[in-house]
Amino acid sequence: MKKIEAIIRHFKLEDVKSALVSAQIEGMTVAEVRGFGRQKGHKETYRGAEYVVDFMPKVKLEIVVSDDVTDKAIQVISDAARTGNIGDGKIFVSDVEQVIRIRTGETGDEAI
Amino acid sequence: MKKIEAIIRHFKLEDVKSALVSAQIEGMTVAEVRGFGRQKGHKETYRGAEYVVDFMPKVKLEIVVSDDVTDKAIQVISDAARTGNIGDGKIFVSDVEQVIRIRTGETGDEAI
Amino acid sequence: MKKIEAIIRHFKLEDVKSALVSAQIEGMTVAEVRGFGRQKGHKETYRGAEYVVDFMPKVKLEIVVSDDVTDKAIQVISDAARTGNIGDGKIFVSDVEQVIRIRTGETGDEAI
Amino acid sequence: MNFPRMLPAFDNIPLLMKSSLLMLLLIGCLTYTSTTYAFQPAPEGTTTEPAEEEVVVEEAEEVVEEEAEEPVTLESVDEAVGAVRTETDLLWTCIAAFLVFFMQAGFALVEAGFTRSKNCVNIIMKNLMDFSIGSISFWAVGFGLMFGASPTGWIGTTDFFVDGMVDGVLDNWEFAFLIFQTVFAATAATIVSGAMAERTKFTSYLLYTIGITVIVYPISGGWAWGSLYNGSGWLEDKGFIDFAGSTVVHSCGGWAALAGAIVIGARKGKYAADGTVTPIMGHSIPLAALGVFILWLGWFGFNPGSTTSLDGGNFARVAVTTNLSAVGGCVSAMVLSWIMFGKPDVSFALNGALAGLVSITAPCYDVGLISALIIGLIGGVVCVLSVLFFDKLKIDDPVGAISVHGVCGAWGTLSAGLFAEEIINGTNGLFFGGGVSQLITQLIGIGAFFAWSFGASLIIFLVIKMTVGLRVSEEEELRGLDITEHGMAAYPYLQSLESA
Amino acid sequence: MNFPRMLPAFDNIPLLMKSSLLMLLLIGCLTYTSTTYAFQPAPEGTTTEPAEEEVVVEEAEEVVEEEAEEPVTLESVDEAVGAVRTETDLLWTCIAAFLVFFMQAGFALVEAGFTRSKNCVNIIMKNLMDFSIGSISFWAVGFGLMFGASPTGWIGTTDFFVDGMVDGVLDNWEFAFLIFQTVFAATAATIVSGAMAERTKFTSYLLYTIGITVIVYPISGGWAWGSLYNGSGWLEDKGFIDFAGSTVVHSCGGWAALAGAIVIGARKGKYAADGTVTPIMGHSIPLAALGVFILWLGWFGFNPGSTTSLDGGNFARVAVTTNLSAVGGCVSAMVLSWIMFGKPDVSFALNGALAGLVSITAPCYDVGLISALIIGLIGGVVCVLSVLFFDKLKIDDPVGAISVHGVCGAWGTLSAGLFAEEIINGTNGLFFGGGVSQLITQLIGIGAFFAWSFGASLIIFLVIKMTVGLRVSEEEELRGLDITEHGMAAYPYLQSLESA
Amino acid sequence: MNFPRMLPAFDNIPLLMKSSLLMLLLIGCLTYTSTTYAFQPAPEGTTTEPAEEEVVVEEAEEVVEEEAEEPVTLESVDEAVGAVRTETDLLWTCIAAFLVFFMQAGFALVEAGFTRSKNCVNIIMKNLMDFSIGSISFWAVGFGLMFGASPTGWIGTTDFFVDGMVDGVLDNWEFAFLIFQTVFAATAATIVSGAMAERTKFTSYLLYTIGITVIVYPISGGWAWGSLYNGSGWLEDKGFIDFAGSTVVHSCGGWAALAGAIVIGARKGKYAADGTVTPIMGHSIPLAALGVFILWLGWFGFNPGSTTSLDGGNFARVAVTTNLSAVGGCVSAMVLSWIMFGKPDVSFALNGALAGLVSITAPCYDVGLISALIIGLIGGVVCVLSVLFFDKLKIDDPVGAISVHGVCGAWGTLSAGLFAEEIINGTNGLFFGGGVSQLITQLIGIGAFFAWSFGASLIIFLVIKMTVGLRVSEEEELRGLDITEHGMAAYPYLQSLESA
Ligand SMILES: Nc1ncnc2c1ncn2[C@@H]1O[C@H](COP(=O)(O)OP(=O)(O)O)[C@@H](O)[C@H]1O
Ligand SMILES: Nc1ncnc2c1ncn2[C@@H]1O[C@H](COP(=O)(O)OP(=O)(O)O)[C@@H](O)[C@H]1O
Ligand SMILES: Nc1ncnc2c1ncn2[C@@H]1O[C@H](COP(=O)(O)OP(=O)(O)O)[C@@H](O)[C@H]1O
Repeated sequence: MKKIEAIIRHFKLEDVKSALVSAQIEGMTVAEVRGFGRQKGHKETYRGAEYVVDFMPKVKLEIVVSDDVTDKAIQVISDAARTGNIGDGKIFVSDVEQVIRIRTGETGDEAI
Repeated sequence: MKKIEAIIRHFKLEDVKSALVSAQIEGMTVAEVRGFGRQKGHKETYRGAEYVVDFMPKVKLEIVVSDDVTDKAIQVISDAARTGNIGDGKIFVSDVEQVIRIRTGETGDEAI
Repeated sequence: MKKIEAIIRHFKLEDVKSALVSAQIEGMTVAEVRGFGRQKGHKETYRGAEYVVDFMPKVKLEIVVSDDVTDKAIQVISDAARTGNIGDGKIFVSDVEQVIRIRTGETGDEAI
Repeated sequence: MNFPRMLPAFDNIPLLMKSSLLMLLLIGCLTYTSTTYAFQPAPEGTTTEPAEEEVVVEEAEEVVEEEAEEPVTLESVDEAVGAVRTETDLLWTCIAAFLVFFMQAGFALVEAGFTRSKNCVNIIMKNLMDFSIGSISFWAVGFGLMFGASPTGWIGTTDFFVDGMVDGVLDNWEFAFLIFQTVFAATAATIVSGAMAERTKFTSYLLYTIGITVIVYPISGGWAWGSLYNGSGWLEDKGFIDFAGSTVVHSCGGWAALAGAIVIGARKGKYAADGTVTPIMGHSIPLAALGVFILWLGWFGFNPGSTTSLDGGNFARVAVTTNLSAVGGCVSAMVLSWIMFGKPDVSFALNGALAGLVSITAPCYDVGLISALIIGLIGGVVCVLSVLFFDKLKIDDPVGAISVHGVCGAWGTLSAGLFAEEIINGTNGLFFGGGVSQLITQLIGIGAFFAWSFGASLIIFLVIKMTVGLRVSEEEELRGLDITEHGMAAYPYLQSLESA
Repeated sequence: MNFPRMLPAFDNIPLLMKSSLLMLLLIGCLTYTSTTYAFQPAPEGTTTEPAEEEVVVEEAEEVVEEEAEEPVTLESVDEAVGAVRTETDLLWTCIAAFLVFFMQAGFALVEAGFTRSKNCVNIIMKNLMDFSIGSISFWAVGFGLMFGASPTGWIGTTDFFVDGMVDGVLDNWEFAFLIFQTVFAATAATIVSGAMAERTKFTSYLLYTIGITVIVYPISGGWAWGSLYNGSGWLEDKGFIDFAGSTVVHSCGGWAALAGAIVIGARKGKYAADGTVTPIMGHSIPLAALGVFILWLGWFGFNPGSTTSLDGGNFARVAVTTNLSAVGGCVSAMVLSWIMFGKPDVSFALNGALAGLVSITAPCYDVGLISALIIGLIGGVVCVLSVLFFDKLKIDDPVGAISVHGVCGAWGTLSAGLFAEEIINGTNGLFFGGGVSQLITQLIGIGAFFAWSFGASLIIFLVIKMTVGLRVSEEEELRGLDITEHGMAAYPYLQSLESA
Repeated sequence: MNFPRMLPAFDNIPLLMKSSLLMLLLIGCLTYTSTTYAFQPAPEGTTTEPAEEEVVVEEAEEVVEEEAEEPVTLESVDEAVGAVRTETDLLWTCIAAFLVFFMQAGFALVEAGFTRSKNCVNIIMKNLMDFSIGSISFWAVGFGLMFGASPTGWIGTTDFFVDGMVDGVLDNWEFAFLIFQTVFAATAATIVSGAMAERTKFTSYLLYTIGITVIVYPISGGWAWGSLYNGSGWLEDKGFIDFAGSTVVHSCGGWAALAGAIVIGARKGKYAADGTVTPIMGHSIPLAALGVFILWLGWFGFNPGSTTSLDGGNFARVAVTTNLSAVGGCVSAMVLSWIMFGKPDVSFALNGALAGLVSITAPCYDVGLISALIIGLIGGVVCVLSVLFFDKLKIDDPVGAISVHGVCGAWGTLSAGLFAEEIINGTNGLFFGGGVSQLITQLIGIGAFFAWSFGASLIIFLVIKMTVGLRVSEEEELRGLDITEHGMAAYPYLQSLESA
């Protein structure tokens, strides 16, 4: 099983969620994060002093999927989250050794 | 070493924490997240328009443990977090290559 | 590629960020978390009843880097985040199989 | 428009709720259509004359011009002075009423700030609705029970649905008195919501609101204040001192809150089996603090305004005693929490200010400034100890309403029997050589109000509990009343790490 | 000091904005230097005499002493009574104005609470600035158009830049009237900001603010209220009843808001192509609720204060009718939302209270208490249905301003023609045997105001749209106006999961 | 009850704090027991007569009836008019005092909103406590120093612990004057807390509060306003104009704030070694904005209320000048920030409104409307430039208190010497042909207050610094004062990403 972590823009969350659901991927966990990257923050002034808003608000999706749907999921997320402008975000894929559904105790692919 | 990520219900946090501490697992990091899964959100109306609260508030625990206590930790969390109703959450286990304690520079199992 | 997760103190975030940028590591994602560990929380009273603030506010940095800069990154973070007191935090390193830049579709080291 | 969910949704509302609300609307409509002058031309002779007498021309300049035409006589000038006096009396009464109205916002904020965000919409709805429903039901029924003619001194029997007509002529005094008494009644009602916060069914709370504004508050209120209008009261005949309502309003609400808190039980997680208290913190101290400042401002209408006339300027004295007691309570509660727990506690400092205000509400007109300060200092101490005491008894009062309003209300009423000075308002308390007679009267009043308000409320709450139910389900309590009762979060975009 | 960014930054501000602001400053300066007495010694004879007549000695005690020296005559006493009456009239007018001023805080909170946090700074800036710019422009121009001598009854032509001098002598009545009318004008202006929230360019909003306080509000206002000062109005000559401004103020602002909401279009994401409405929730119900309580308090200045004199104490009656209608609206909107959607909706309960308040604003002086309650109950229902109606039309009004102020303002004005009672203020409405004549007058007034306010605003908004542009870019709307227009977040340290 | 931690905890509180608080309580108790009438029956003859004279019957109607019985004479009517006048004077004074009291909530919100959430409880506690302790200490000592008989014109020597008795009879004027002056003193005290926010020890702040309300404010206050009561002042004898306290209250507080900010030093992280300023943003703009609206409302008590009598209705004029200056400051600060930094800055707009209000506080009674607008416009500009100036000097003032109250207070006081008009209140400023004499007097006053308030405060702060210490430890500053000083977070359930 794989864990897909996707850092995306706030306002793309609904689109990505719908796209995933359409692709029968119906479990995910979302957190609010702040991202620092090529999308340089903008300069603002507060009471005459400049400051840089360099941590941009982003949304992080975590989705654990079975190995065979990993590529589809990546594709779906990429497509739905893309605007083409700097700051669209990243997808990280890593290995997951075990998954347990707390309610039933099921493990592995069944638990996803 | 293993990283255990557990998505649980808010009000189970205290129980899970106590259970872990009783099992001598005394390090963990907690974040607030929103989860999407089988536990379908409920429909509400706001000013006459319906909306679905489909992202349910959840708590995510991250616990890094040495390989030998992994199973015990999973068991403890499962037991403490279970209510038996849809939405109890998931546990994900993955491999961690290295752990460093910033304060002392210790690494590996010692740093946990 | 490796994922470096660093749990650090709030007020060290700016220092760590600057140190990473100086070391040419310019991508990272930050989340607010609460940590439980050796740094025992302090007891407070509210309306005469005692309570323990045992989850301390911390910041979690996630940085995905190519294998060759991993050690440098760990070093930089450790140095910048250290105060020497209990509660300085931890660094976890794990493997990342794939990275995708959503905007361009680039993958692997290029996408970081 | 097409509302497919309308009828099934209606079925979901508990029956009692529906019927009581419909009844309320019905009463209004029936009374309305039964008034003789509806849909008929007004009888000519009677309406025009009083209208001329009453309707004062809108611009003062015109008045001056017109007056210039008629010859100025001693009688005309005397009448003019009387008119100005009456009108300024009404003005002060109304302004004071507006300030007291604003206390509703203060209560809403204090209660919302001192509870968790998952119940914040519910708190606001309860405060909004107890004022709204209370305003209607007090006007329709409560006012008459409290201030109507009362042959026995125990209950009023006239003046329901007051309309401001006295002998067929508009009497603005009645309007001023009505609005002033309405906001007082609503204050008593709203006290209860804080003590029962985070676990009470919304419909049940609305039912209780009708109970307190129709039955509990007006009946006992008449005992002490009935003679302010057409009524009379057995307690005021004894010389009971409660100038602005430490007992009549605050203790009344506080003891009702006590009954409610007992019947409904503590919030899940507050008390462990071994007696340890797990504090459940409020979600926003700034909101709570703003609420206290607003209440404090409102109290400058509550106490000084209870002169309900210019009254030789005595409102100024009352303003000073009120403020000194408030600051006294604030300081002493803060210092006591510092001594007892090692740090100055903001929630006790805020409660302490309110404790000082409640304490001085009864004696504000009868005591000197040093006495006022002492009454407040003691009030603050009483409040802190009382909060700890009720926690020992495992009576869960999220905002301290029972201690602040009930207990400090009793202390304040008692203090009038201790600190009153003849030189100020004709009566000496124990400390000024007046002996214990006034003190005994005060104790009788305190006891009578406790017995009535606690007892009657207990019965009402038990009846509600046994019929529609008083408390939400455990799951609803865990998820919070905002989503479960109102389908809406207070801060829809924020997450909160509240250990239920 | 060294401000290197000064000049280039200045270039970024749209040209029209710059010129209009400069013009405003210019007008002030020109008028100032053109006043004859600037930089010159005051002509001796004229200034000292009136000063003595007008400047009353500061302390009352001194007055008493001085009076004691002169012999007391019937005339002197009569004069003294007249003076007290005038001064207390002014006092009440001013206090009412202060309460109405505070409504600005209420509007800011309601609008901020009912919208997303990423636009919260912008909402606050708009409310701050419409009051500030409106105060200046209404004083400079609007007041004269509304209350200046108006030979035709359609537009005033004198009294610009009022300075409180009448025949070269200070007349405090003019000051009291000015401050009272200024806060009323600002109320009308600020209504618009809610309906256009979360997508309007800041500069364009400022331009419109000048438009409504200089043109839209004062001109139609003069039709109904001109004769309160030097003017006269064709509508008041017909006997149009709008005591405190359901139509003159609220509908005027509401119809302008309607024009604005239509011209600017809905927020991104509110309406799907298939007509489904995606609710965009506000970010803080407690702020919105506090705003409603503050507005409610302010309304006790708005309606009772519209007597602008002690007026036989009629303000007390108006306070009671105002409150009964407010609670009626609050209850009926809550109950209706419960019946229709299955749960009591807090946003509708809050809107309902305001609906009740707007509804009673016109008839508050002319109707009885039961009528007031019914007017409010209906107002609450009208408000809820109207919100649903405008959502069907895809006219996006984030806070319900069009329904609350526009539609309920019209309902309230109409209700005066139904419920007015001769016994109260000399006129009978349809339900009290007065026939349809008053009703027709009311309908004419409602229609005239709709035509003017909606029409004139539509033109102004279209002109702004075609010149400087009315709406921010899509990206700015997504990121929020706070950062893009003001470079500052409302809560800089918090993250929020707002689906744009 | 069992409080095991009580005694050790008590030991943790710094010694000075404990002793000073105990002393305060002691003073109260001693004075109380030493009053001759305590625990003794009141001497019969003396008490009853004045009581009858003073205690006015509670209901106006009864008064009318009783009067009807006695024959109406010219003298009786004259007396009745005088009574109404006095009572309405007192009423206005008290209502104004209530509005000024509410400014405490405004200050608390502005300061809380403009600072980080980790110090929010502390800010609230400071505001609560400076009002509470200040009310007690000003009444006990400060009032006498300010308004007691002052043979030299430099310091009052009588009227400590005022009790409202004049010649053994209650005099309500004294009460009204006391409450009004108390809230003024508290305003001066509370200004300091904003400038020293986020780094001051709580106990040290309390000590300073006693210092300013007992020493700093009353002594200089007496110079300008002593003759309002029993005192006299050298500065008012020179004809110094400061109608409502630009200098007496605001500059006094502002210069004390300057001394405090200098002695305590900047917050960690605000100024880099190279002079760059790292802005430390406030945590909630809505709270700050609400605070400004509340302050603005309070100012309608502060300025117009400083007539402390009906005064021919001049309060209406003052209300208009006050408002025009406020909107002027708001607009000019907003426009200037727009020009200088490219975007309209909300924090400067809010500061600008306050700057306009502070500026007009001195000249509000003496200038015309156009002048008032100009004074405000300049005040807004002065405020922005002053904030930048103090940042250059690395004097860290989180909320801009020094600029708003200190600097704009001085500007406002100066402006009275420029814009005063004889036609309005008998004096001409420089721009109206009055020459420089008034201007020089104003400069003397500004200088004297700066020297005294800055100097005396500097000494007090240095003494506190050298004894109990003024600043919290670096770790406490990082963690925030809420947890370290009060054991409680303002929003216990939320996390915040505040870079310390
Ligand atoms: N190396 C990295 N490790 C972790 N997160 C990263 C990394 N690089 C980028 N991110 C995240 O991805 C977001 C977008 O990256 P950015 O470089 O701004 O634009 P783009 O995705 O278009 O390259 C960042 O805001 C950050 O949250
Ligand atoms: N595939 C997944 N990847 C990541 N998180 C998941 C996944 N499936 C479920 N979750 C998380 O677990 C929570 C509970 O899952 P849900 O399907 O609602 O109930 P249950 O745990 O009883 O099966 C979800 O709210 C979500 O946060
Ligand atoms: N085993 C663990 N798994 C996950 N997070 C941990 C673990 N141990 C510690 N942490 C995180 O690291 C933080 C610091 O750890 P702590 O034991 O308090 O101090 P130190 O880092 O000095 O050993 C904790 O607050 C927690 O967030």
